[in-house]
Amino acid sequence: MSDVDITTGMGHAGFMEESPYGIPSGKLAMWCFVISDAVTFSAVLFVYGYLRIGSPDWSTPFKFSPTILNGIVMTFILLTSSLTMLAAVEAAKAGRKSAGFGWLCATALLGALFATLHLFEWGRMIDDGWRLFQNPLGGSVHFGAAFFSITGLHLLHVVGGVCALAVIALGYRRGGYNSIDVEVTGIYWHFVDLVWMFVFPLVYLMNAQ
Amino acid sequence: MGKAFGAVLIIITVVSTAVFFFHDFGGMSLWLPVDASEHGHGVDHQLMETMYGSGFLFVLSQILLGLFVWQASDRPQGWKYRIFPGGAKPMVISAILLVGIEILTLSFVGSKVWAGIYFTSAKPGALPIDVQAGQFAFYFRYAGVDGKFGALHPDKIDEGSGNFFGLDPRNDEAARDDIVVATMVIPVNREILLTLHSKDVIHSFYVRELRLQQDIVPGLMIPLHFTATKTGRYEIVCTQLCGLGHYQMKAYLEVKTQEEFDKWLKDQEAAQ
Amino acid sequence: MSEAAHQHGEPTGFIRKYIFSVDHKVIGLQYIGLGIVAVVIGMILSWLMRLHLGWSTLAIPGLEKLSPTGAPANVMTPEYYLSLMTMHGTLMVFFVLTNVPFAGFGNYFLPIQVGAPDMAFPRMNMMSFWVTFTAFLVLIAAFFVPGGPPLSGWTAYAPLSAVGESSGPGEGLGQTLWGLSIAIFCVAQLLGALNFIATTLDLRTKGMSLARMPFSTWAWFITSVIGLLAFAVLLPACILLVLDRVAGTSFFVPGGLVINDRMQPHTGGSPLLWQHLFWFFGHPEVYIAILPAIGIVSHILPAFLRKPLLGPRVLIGCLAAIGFLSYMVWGHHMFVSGMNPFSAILFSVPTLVITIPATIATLLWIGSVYGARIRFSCASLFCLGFISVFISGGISGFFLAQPSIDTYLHATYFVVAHFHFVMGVAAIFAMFAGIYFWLPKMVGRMMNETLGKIHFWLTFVGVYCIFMPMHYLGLAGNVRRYAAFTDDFLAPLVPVHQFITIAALITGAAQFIFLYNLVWSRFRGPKATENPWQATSLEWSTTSPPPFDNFGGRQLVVHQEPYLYGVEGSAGDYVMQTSPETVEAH
Amino acid sequence: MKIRHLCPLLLVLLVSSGLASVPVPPPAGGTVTGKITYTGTPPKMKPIDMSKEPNCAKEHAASPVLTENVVSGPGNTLEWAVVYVSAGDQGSTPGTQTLKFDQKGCQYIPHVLVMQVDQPFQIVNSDPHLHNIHPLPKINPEWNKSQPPGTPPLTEKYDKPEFISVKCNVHPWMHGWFIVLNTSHYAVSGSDGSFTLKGLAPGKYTLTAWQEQFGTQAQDVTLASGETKNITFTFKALPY
Repeated sequence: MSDVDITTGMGHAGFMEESPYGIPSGKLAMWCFVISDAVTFSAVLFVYGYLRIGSPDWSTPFKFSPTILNGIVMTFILLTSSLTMLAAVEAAKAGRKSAGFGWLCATALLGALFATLHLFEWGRMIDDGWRLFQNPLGGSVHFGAAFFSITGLHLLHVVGGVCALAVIALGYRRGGYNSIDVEVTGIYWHFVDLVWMFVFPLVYLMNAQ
Repeated sequence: MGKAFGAVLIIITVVSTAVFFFHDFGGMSLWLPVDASEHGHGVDHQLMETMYGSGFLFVLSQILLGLFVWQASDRPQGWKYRIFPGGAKPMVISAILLVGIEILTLSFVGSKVWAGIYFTSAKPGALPIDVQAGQFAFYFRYAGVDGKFGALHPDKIDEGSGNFFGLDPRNDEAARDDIVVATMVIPVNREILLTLHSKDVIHSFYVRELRLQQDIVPGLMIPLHFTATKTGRYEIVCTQLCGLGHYQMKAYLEVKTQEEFDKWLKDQEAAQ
Repeated sequence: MSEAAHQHGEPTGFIRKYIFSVDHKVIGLQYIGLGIVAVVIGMILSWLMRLHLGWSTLAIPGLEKLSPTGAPANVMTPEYYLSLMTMHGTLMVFFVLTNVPFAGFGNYFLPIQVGAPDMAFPRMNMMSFWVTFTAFLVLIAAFFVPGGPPLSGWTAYAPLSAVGESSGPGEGLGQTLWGLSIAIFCVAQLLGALNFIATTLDLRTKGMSLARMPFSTWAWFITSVIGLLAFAVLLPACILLVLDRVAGTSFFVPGGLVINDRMQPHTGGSPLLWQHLFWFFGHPEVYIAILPAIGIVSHILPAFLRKPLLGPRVLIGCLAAIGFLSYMVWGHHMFVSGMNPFSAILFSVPTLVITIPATIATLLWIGSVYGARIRFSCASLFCLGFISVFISGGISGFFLAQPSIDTYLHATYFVVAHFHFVMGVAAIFAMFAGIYFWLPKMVGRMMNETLGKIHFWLTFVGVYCIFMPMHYLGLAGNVRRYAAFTDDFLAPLVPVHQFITIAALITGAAQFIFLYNLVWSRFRGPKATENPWQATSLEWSTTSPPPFDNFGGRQLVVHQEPYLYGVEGSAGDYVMQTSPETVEAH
Repeated sequence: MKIRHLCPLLLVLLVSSGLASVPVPPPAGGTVTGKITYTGTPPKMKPIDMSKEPNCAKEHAASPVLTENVVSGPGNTLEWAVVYVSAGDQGSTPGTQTLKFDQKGCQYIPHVLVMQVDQPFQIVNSDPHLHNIHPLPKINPEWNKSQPPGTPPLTEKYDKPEFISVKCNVHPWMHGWFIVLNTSHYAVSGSDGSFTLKGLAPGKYTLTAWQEQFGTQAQDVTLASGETKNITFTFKALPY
């Protein structure tokens, strides 16, 4: 993202055509990435739906406690992190550097907490005998495959996002990144949050006992 | 250069089209084989309609291109270009009208042909034949005297001892008289209902003379029904890439008269 | 960290300048170079395949060295034939047809044509090339791993591609590498597409409104949007395929499979699922290959017709319509796949509808040729050739779009002829046109026209000799992907295959004239002026080759439509886009 | 019914090529002879439909080849059973002679090829069309090679003892066995079910008989010098 403000589509009206959306190219590219990534998630969720409909012996193993409860807590954490991200963007826009840095760190920490809880959840499932290719309940083996690949893909996005947030936060404090970079990271983070809003009901709630 | 281009293009067009009219080269026919099925004439008719429509477009556009390039070759220095009469509009309108009408007709008529093959189900009394595709052969199963197919047990498949379908005659009486053969023998003018399944990867059931092609997908039982109208010996080939022996995966289809077929079936039943 | 690309300063070291360069021009050339390597390999593979098809017991000297098990005593085994076919398809579709017209020329000329100093994200641009290069290496590695290259075709239909070695030779590590390679390739294409979109929308110089962008820029832009969505589906599909192979999942593998008398451990997956995912990408991919080609040809043609094309807005509309429709038609690859026969009609109609914008575009080109005084050069000949092969390839689409005819023609050489003409040969003609047209700009030297014209005639007549007979083979029911024709009804057709093989050898050999011409011209060709073709778009308003920041620090201002040919201007019969003069309508 | 009459002739032909692989024993040892038999009703030998491969169908048009998983002879005897010393082996010589495994008329000749560990064998394609040769070992490394007509023989060997089923995917009915043994004391039963193990030094042996459909049976035998013993292995056969 380091080349973002160089090629900013605004602010050089004197010698360049206006961007049709009036947003910096970094932001434009992030929106495009989000669209493409949304298609990727849709494809994986499509696979999940396709196999689930095709499997008469689909397992619905999740108990309210601990799995669903854990999921609700995770959802809450991720939603909160979206709020802190908003605050970070607001602060950065207003030029309140230390506040922006603080909110960014908070967001990253919440993201890391989410990932940790998620990994605990995975650990519990693996202890119960769930694998990509194995269903301890004897039902469709696709449950493990779909669960781990979808949540894994999402987890990968969260972990990537946490790393990006950390880099951006530090860079922002040092002055290497500006408010637009923070905003662009924010778009990504909200997207990760939004995807979870699909993953949680489809993968967790629909598979509750 | 332009004349050369125009000439070459027109020669290419003429030669390409000529093969359509003269496609028999002494033993080698570059055309569809005889149609031996009830629905085949619909397919052939649809194909000929498309051939005339698109052939016309092909010849017209290639010749026009060749002609225009030919014309464009020796124009004087300082030539002031001319715009095609009417500009882009006649192009757009003619494309939409010509192609639009063509595709409307084609999809209406074509859908009917397609529907005739695939939207209908076999009539009662159709002869059921079970088709097992595997790397790299087809096997066919007739229900035998009891008229019932034995259940399939993939774990029982043992090709070396001739159990291609995974039958369990020890425990399953219905399976004992099932007739398993490597050549599909059918009576002429009687509807056949195939149930296609594969034991390993995707294969395809293709008989040129029946104008039929259907992938055989493992995990699915795909029904396919047809009526053969001409006796003869045809080839069933696999058209879906299935591994090293793909090009040798085939079986013969023998369409016999009802009497010949009955006799053949009796012989097979006796041999069980 | 955040200085402008044009303020980066020109790098001096060899590595920063030519290898890990952030300069879009160098990256464009790298893509084209990679494409040339891939196309030479792909073409040699097709020679080997053609030789085998013509004379199936022929010993091809040296083949045993390439693969001792694939060609014992230099005679090709059927599995090696299929492996070569798979590698040919994969190399050509991904590393040639996607890389050269889109990523190669697009990288080089998109920023210049919109008047930008570089891509929006130069470093990401460099990364996307090197990721592509990694994908290429991973794919080529499949030639040398135990078990040999994959043999399941460029479509890699599961379960053949998913169950591993047990389904036969060519399904070992090579297939896994194939899946990884394509997944990596998807990442590179996604990065590239982001870059192209941002550059097109945000980096246009003053006066370069969207309406004034050249056809090629439009085509690259539309292609990026298609690619952004298409590769996003292939990426997870490939990853799931690799998981099926290495992690024991069963996404694409149903239960109860018995391969070589052994029960497979998989259960419950769906082979059709892979086909849906693959073709959801696969059909747009066809347009990813052909749209840039259409754009390039439409861009080059007016410069040699010396007149603007008919209906430029209509043409761009056609490109957009083709791109949009490409997402609704993937099922036409699956008419006989066992998919619900009702959906065949649903997929057939939009497929037929695509022929409308395609026909409009074709008629616009033909109509534009009318009344022109053509300057015949290699570039214009290849453009005219493109129109011809595009017609020939497109027409056969009428047949294959209809399920009732596809039930006969599916998986025959008719299909081979169709997609080679419309996607392969047409796009390659556009690439040749692009190289003859743009090489003077890219390296500052003109190409030899005489060699180029010999190359054109041999190629043009050659491709018709190769692919036209295939239509008739298909009508005779000649099944594709067969290593040899042993069936009773196929054996009599072998003489046609021998004819095609000879044509392919000659046509292939003619490409070495082109390669020689390319190398010779690079070093010995006459120096090119700034605007040798008297063309109008922005790339001709800078030196040949352009300086590091494209315009030597100048900020161009665009005053004109892109194709003002045949009008009186200060420079002759044309008016550059940068020219401030007032032009009267023709 | 014609088929039945032709069987013995065919079996003799098959055995004569099968026996070629029995090693020449050193003189003056003990000998075990015997028969492999069965009780019950064995599955029928079914004619193989080779219509898929016209070359082979034509070759066997007069007398169709029968399935070989259970080949029974007169007097309830079984052909193609392997008898070998499974315990107490002494005086084995390593197998050095290159064995031959032919693919002819879409059949494996011999049906059962017995070899010793590390003994080379050649796979020959005598047919005018492609075969792929695909042994299915579990311990030894697996390979699957195709052999277009006119290509040179493949030479292979196995380094661990195993009973390996062999198949050709192009002609799924083709089925054979590679029997890899640790001993040179083995025999394959002939068309009359008889076998002979020669050149056994005095001592106590466990002999195992293996038949592809019915599994294995073992018997202990004690041999004095120069002694000849006669034993019979009897398998239980089920009709399906």
